[in-house]
Amino acid sequence: MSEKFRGLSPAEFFHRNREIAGFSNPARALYQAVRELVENSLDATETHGILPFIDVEIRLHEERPEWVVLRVADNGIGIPLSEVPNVFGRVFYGSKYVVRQTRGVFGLGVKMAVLYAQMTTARPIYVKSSPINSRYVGEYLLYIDISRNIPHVQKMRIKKKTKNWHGTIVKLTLEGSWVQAKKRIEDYIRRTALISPYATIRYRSPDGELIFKRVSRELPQPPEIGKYHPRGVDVEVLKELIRATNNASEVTLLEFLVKHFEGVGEKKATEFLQWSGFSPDTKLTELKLADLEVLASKMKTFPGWRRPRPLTLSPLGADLLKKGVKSILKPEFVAAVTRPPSSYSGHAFIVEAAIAYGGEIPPQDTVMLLRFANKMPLLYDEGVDVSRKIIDSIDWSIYKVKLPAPVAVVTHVCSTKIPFKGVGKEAIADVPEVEHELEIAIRDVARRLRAYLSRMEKLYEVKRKEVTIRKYMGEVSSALAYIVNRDPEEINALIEELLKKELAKKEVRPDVVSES
Amino acid sequence: MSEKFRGLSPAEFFHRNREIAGFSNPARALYQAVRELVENSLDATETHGILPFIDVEIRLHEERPEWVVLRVADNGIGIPLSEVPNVFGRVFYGSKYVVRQTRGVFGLGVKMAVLYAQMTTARPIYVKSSPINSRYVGEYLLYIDISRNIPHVQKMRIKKKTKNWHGTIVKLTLEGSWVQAKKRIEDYIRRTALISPYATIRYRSPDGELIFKRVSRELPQPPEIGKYHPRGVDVEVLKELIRATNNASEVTLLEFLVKHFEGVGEKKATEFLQWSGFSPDTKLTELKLADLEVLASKMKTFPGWRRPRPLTLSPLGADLLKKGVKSILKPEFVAAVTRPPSSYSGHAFIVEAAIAYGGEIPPQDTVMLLRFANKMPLLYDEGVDVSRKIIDSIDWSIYKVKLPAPVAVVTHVCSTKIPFKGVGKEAIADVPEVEHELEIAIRDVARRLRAYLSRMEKLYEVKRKEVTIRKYMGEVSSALAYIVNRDPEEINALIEELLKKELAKKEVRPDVVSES
Amino acid sequence: MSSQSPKGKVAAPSDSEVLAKLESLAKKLVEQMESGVPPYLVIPVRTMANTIWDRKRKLLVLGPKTARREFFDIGESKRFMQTVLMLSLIVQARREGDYPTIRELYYRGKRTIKYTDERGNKASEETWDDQRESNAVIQDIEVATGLLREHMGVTHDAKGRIVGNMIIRSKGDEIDLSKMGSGAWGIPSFVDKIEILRVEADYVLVVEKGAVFEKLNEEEFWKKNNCILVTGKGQPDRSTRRMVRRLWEEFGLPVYILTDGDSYGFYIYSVYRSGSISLSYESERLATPEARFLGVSPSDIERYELQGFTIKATERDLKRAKELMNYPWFKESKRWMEELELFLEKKEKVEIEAFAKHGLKYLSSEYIPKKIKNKQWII
Amino acid sequence: MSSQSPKGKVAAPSDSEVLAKLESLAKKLVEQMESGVPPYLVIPVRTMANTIWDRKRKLLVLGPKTARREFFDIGESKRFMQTVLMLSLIVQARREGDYPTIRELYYRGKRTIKYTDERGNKASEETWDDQRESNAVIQDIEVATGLLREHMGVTHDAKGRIVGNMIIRSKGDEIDLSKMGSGAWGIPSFVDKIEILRVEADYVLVVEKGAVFEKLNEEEFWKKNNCILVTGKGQPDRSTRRMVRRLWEEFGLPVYILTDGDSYGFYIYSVYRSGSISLSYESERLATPEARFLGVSPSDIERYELQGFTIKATERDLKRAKELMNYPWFKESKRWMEELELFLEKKEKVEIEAFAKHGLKYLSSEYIPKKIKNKQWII
Repeated sequence: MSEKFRGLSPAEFFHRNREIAGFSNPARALYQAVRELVENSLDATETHGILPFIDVEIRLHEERPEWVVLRVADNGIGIPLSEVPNVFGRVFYGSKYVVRQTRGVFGLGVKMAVLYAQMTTARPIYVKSSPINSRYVGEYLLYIDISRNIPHVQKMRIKKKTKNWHGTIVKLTLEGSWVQAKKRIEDYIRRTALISPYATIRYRSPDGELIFKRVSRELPQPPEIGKYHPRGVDVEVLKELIRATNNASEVTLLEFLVKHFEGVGEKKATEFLQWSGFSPDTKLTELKLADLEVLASKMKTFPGWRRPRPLTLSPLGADLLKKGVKSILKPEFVAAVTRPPSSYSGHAFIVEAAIAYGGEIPPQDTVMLLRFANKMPLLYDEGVDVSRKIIDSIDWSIYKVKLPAPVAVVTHVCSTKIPFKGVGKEAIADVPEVEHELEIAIRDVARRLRAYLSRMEKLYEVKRKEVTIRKYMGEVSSALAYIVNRDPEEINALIEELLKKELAKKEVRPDVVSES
Repeated sequence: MSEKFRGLSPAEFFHRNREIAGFSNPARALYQAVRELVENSLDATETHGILPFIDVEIRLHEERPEWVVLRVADNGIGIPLSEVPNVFGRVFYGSKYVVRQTRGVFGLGVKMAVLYAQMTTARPIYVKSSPINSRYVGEYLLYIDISRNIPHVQKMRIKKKTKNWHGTIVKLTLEGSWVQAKKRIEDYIRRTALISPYATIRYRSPDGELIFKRVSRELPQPPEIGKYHPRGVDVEVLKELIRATNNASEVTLLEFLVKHFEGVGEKKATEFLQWSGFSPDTKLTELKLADLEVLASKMKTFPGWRRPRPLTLSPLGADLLKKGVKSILKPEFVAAVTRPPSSYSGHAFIVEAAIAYGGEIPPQDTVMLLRFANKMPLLYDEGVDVSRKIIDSIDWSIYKVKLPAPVAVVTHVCSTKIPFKGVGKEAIADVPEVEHELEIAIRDVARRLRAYLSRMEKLYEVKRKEVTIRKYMGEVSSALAYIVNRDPEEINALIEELLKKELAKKEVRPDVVSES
Repeated sequence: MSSQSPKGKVAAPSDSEVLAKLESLAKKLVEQMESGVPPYLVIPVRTMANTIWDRKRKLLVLGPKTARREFFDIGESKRFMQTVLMLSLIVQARREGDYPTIRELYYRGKRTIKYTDERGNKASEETWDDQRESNAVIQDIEVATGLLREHMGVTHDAKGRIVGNMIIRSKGDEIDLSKMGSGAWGIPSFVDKIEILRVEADYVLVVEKGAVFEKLNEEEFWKKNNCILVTGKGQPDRSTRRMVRRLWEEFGLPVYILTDGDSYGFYIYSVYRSGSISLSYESERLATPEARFLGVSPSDIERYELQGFTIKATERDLKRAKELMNYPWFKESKRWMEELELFLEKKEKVEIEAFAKHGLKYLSSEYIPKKIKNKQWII
Repeated sequence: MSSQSPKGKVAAPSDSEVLAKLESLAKKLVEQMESGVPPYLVIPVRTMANTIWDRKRKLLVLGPKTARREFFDIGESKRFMQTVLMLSLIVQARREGDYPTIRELYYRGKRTIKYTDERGNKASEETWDDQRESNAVIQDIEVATGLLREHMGVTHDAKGRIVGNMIIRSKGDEIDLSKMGSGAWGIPSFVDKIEILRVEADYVLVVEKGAVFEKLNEEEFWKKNNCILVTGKGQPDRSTRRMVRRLWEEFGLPVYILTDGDSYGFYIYSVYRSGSISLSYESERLATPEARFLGVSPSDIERYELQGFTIKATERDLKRAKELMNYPWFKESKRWMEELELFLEKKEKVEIEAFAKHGLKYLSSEYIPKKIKNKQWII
């Protein structure tokens, strides 16, 4: 009748419950592993001002057809050699637990790939890293010791650098269903290329090789590491910040606020403390738990905070976005916009949108939509995404788009916290502030499309008049000629003469046609 | 340009990503907290042969209207006083990490409730536990130290027992949206009462009090702790089992298999080792990693294993299920069935189903469905659940059910691993083995409903014949009388006489009418 | 346009008059062009907005608004071409003595025009895509010339039947409509070309339903009640309406309409009486503004104890009844508004055949003669 | 049942014969009861399964299967009551000389029966809920007595028109169908009561479409081509079919059917020729098994260069054409199978009016006479 109690390591937990992180079956697991590695590579390059070169290779294992070998190489900053084992071999370990826009945030993804690989094929992960500021290159073969959640290094070799290469190469052998996953993976790579037009991505698979060459050498401003916005905290965050404060018994509440929170200067902090009834001179150690609860609750509701600043964000920028769209969708026209920063519940966000028309875009019954969040493509659950909702609510005919039409809308939401709809992280919820910004952005680019389509229309108007009249002239002449008993040629000549006079009245003015 | 690396405690991780465990907003969080506590209480009672008495109380906080105080008390076996802090204050700690059917399996739920409470209200959790075999009662006020994932006991009091009470009381103060959550919570409690008819559940809320008295004093056989089935392992499980083996250098592979796996005797183990090409005498320490990978892969595919035994499972049983359905749905007829054990990919499962008809069930256009998994009600995503799929594919008219009809189907799947469709854990996937068993069970109870409806029909048949003939007799008499020029009364008398003779031929045999 | 026709005489303009009118339209266009003006047609506007309720004559007539259809206005040029094309087809039929249907005119004028579009692509277009387009220009020509399509020799599927004490002359045959046996005379397309030589009857009874007409004819109702019996078989065609109109206009016979007691029946009455709201230009020749509605009216359900013999009105019935309440001729009639309101309130319709409840002769020997005798019709 | 009728004579049984047949049904029931047998009717089964293709006569006829309808079988008792009720209504109409429509019979017999159900609740039921039920028992009485509903004096909405060199006698009137002016004689419900006195014509031309009939009549096609011109206006009613049948059967005239070139048109031909598959018992009196299909046939599209003047066939058209291919009279005809297969292959339909492409006179002066002359009809 007695129960046996024991603790579980995080690695054990996720080993048992891998579907939580998307590793639910061999097809999904392969797709997820590709994503995790590619996104780590992008974070290791562009975030640090490096033009990314990413090499993705998928091949089937020679002996075991149900196994897949996945290799991703980048030219990023590399990983400090001392950190390599933990970064790949310890769940909940990483560099991304800060207020900054990055793709991954859980510190979980790549470890899940390692876990999945070792539980299905018992093969260690191979890592080679050449940190940018180091003179050494390291190679590792390592496992996760699941029961203890620590890395287990099977082999390691540290050499002096001989080439100037820096970056990281990761190689995994896992059970994966290539046939079922390939459509999704290619889609993912293609859309990643669109949103990272400064990256060169080489993708080799059993189906052949695709190369997406960078179309720009400009990089967006990398995100900075920021502070918490005062509206986004809870008691536990306050406790953590206070605990991390040295000599807390000497630091006042005022100083604490100014130091740790985004957009809070002395004036703003004083104003807040007055409003909330705290004394500015209270020392941190004097605050009881109940006080902290009240403080957090007041911070959440104070109406006077400044909006969060977007330094922590790294939007693509309208020019780059246009380049990305052009290179992947190959449209006849493209327009893009980056909205000014905005915020919801203390989280900064920026919305970008692009519209593309014609060219190689196939005409479709609805407006095609490509969604991105923090530069990650969102491939699933489009039907419940706020962008789809907005697009479906727009009467496109006011923008001169008559469906079916060859038109695509691209939306990109950057935020330190993307408001996803569920744990699937594939659809953005309709948070009013985000919805508002998205609608403005989409309507903005839609208006530019309308201007383009109008100019194109005008160009053809006079021409069309002539074509229309000539089209019907023959029928009119012969009908009239029959009734009045005349030669049709005669009637035709009469109309011809009148038409020439009519057309002379109008003049054709070609105009600047494309924004692109 | 350098990155700061660090580790995160499991508590920190889930604090940041609470939506993964269902604590995504104040309404959902309150519902989820109720579930976690009630399910822990049920596991602490019935699993150990105790008739559950569960007292659930929800009230609004006197001062802070957005806060809710949740209290759940049970008469379970209690928690060993030394384990109380870890059980409530440490993520990934618990007694359920074994092969056995229980409601919770993550060791996560109650800690998430504690985490959510302390981050929204900064109030500690109150726990009072009186372990069944102890002479002491303990009371605790405790927090989770999030950054270290350890319990922080604020107050503690251990007393000698004065009453004979054993069990656990938990009280939490959390931010919660009562108005939005109440419909779901009541639904959850009601369905829990249906599937646990041996439990008395008292539920007090701002809307009043509901008491579901137990309708049976019978408890289903509690589940035993089992071994792994050989088909359900991977390399990591093998490694763990070998690591836990004392003097592994002396234990042979044969002995290992016989000792650790369900349904594997010497004969079966020898057969398998021969089939897979391993020597029975190999010592565990001689096995290399690559050997383990091959071993796991062979174990997964060996066709000769016995089915998993259901000792680890605890179905309700047809009688109890009928009692539960009767007490909650109050139908005119009910039938239930418990299927023999079955398995999929090495996991044992048992399917139960009940059907209820008439009484207080309102007629509906589709068959009403109540789903349960391991005695937990499934409230959401019915549309994609395998039970719904089966019910919708059945032509109910063959069971004499003409929709709209007052009919409800209850399905219950017990397993050491329920094949849920997603991390939401609300819909069961259409695994062929499970679908097959469910369909057999549903059709079985549907046939019993048909038999009941047929008997009811027969009872009325003779009576209906008389009514039918008499109904049309007047029209027939007067029409014939008009045509042949006779008195209608005369014709009527002729028919009347014939009818009496006809009815005398049949005799009315009332029959046993209800199964219930 | 309309004037009291000489009693019974042929009422159609001659073929040469018709041709002259049609040709003059085309001549005007050529004259415009020769004097340097881009060609245009002037066509009375056929929209609801240009429809006027002539209270005195109890008729909807076309208002004074006209529209210029210019060939050089690219929004109009296709329709211009279609109008001229149709004009030539009709002129040709008249010149050659043909009697086409509107469907034939559609096919006769249908062809593919090949051209090069403004982007230089080869393209093609039909002179018209469907019959709606060719029909619309026929109507344009009707209003532009003041001629009905029948005058232009266009035939249609004529459904009407007539029987009774009257003698007519058509194509030289003298026909006695009281000598049709069990059958009846099928009214042809071109009623205006018929001479009505003699009519000896007290009134005209128009029944909506063909089967009821057959029954009354078989019973020789018209002989026993000295009337002319007509059916348009549901929604009446133009020639049935024209025949009824001529009997009323030229011979002063009262006209009674007998339909089912539902919105569809009321609408059929409305068509005999005033025509379609959207084709008001026809009504000056086709409508019988004094036509009397004999029944079945909603109030008859109670009066004749037909409860239980009714049918539930559908949403569409009710919608249509509401529309009828906006028609000027109903709006001006207190009795009609009462009946329509009753219909909307009770939401029940009743068929002519429901009188069979009271016996198979009830309709012909009770309901119809008594309603007429007691002046229980409504207008 | 069917026998060569004497040429042109009245073909209907007399009212007293009809009454005797109907009354004997009821008498039999009373006799059963008096000898202690629960009452039952014996009724030939009208299902497809009891339908036989008579290859020699090219007719679908009812097979020998009959069913007992017992009053005391609760699955049948309502239908038994309805049959007896309908029988009494028809007997009454004959006794009183009424000519009801089937709709009137429905209303005449409709009433509410009040009763107490087996659970002791008050309940009520209609003698019939809709006309489908009352129509079905009329058909039962037709097959049980071997009488057509027209013989029992049941009228219907007769749509057909006829014109040409023939003289008939109906209700004592002698009617010359070549003296109808622009109009035509409207065929009544009871064709068997008509005496056909004289027919002077080479053939009968049946056109599907009313508007085409009007046009041909206006052009005096029948006079120029010495034929009888008939239209059933789409799907023909029973009396039009009976009239065509009599002209063929009693006067030996070849019958040509002219319809649109689509499944609906082919089906109309099929109705003239053999009747509806589900009403095979009628065909012995209504069908004209040697009727010839004149067109428009799918192969005419190419032959007469009508490409571009066709309409895309719908899924329903194609489905229907496939069904037609299973009809025995089509199945036995190589030419028909070719045409139907061509239709399914090209998926295009064509209307009679499309010949207007070649001029408005093309149909009457080229297509019809030449097709007949060159024996290009199919059967």
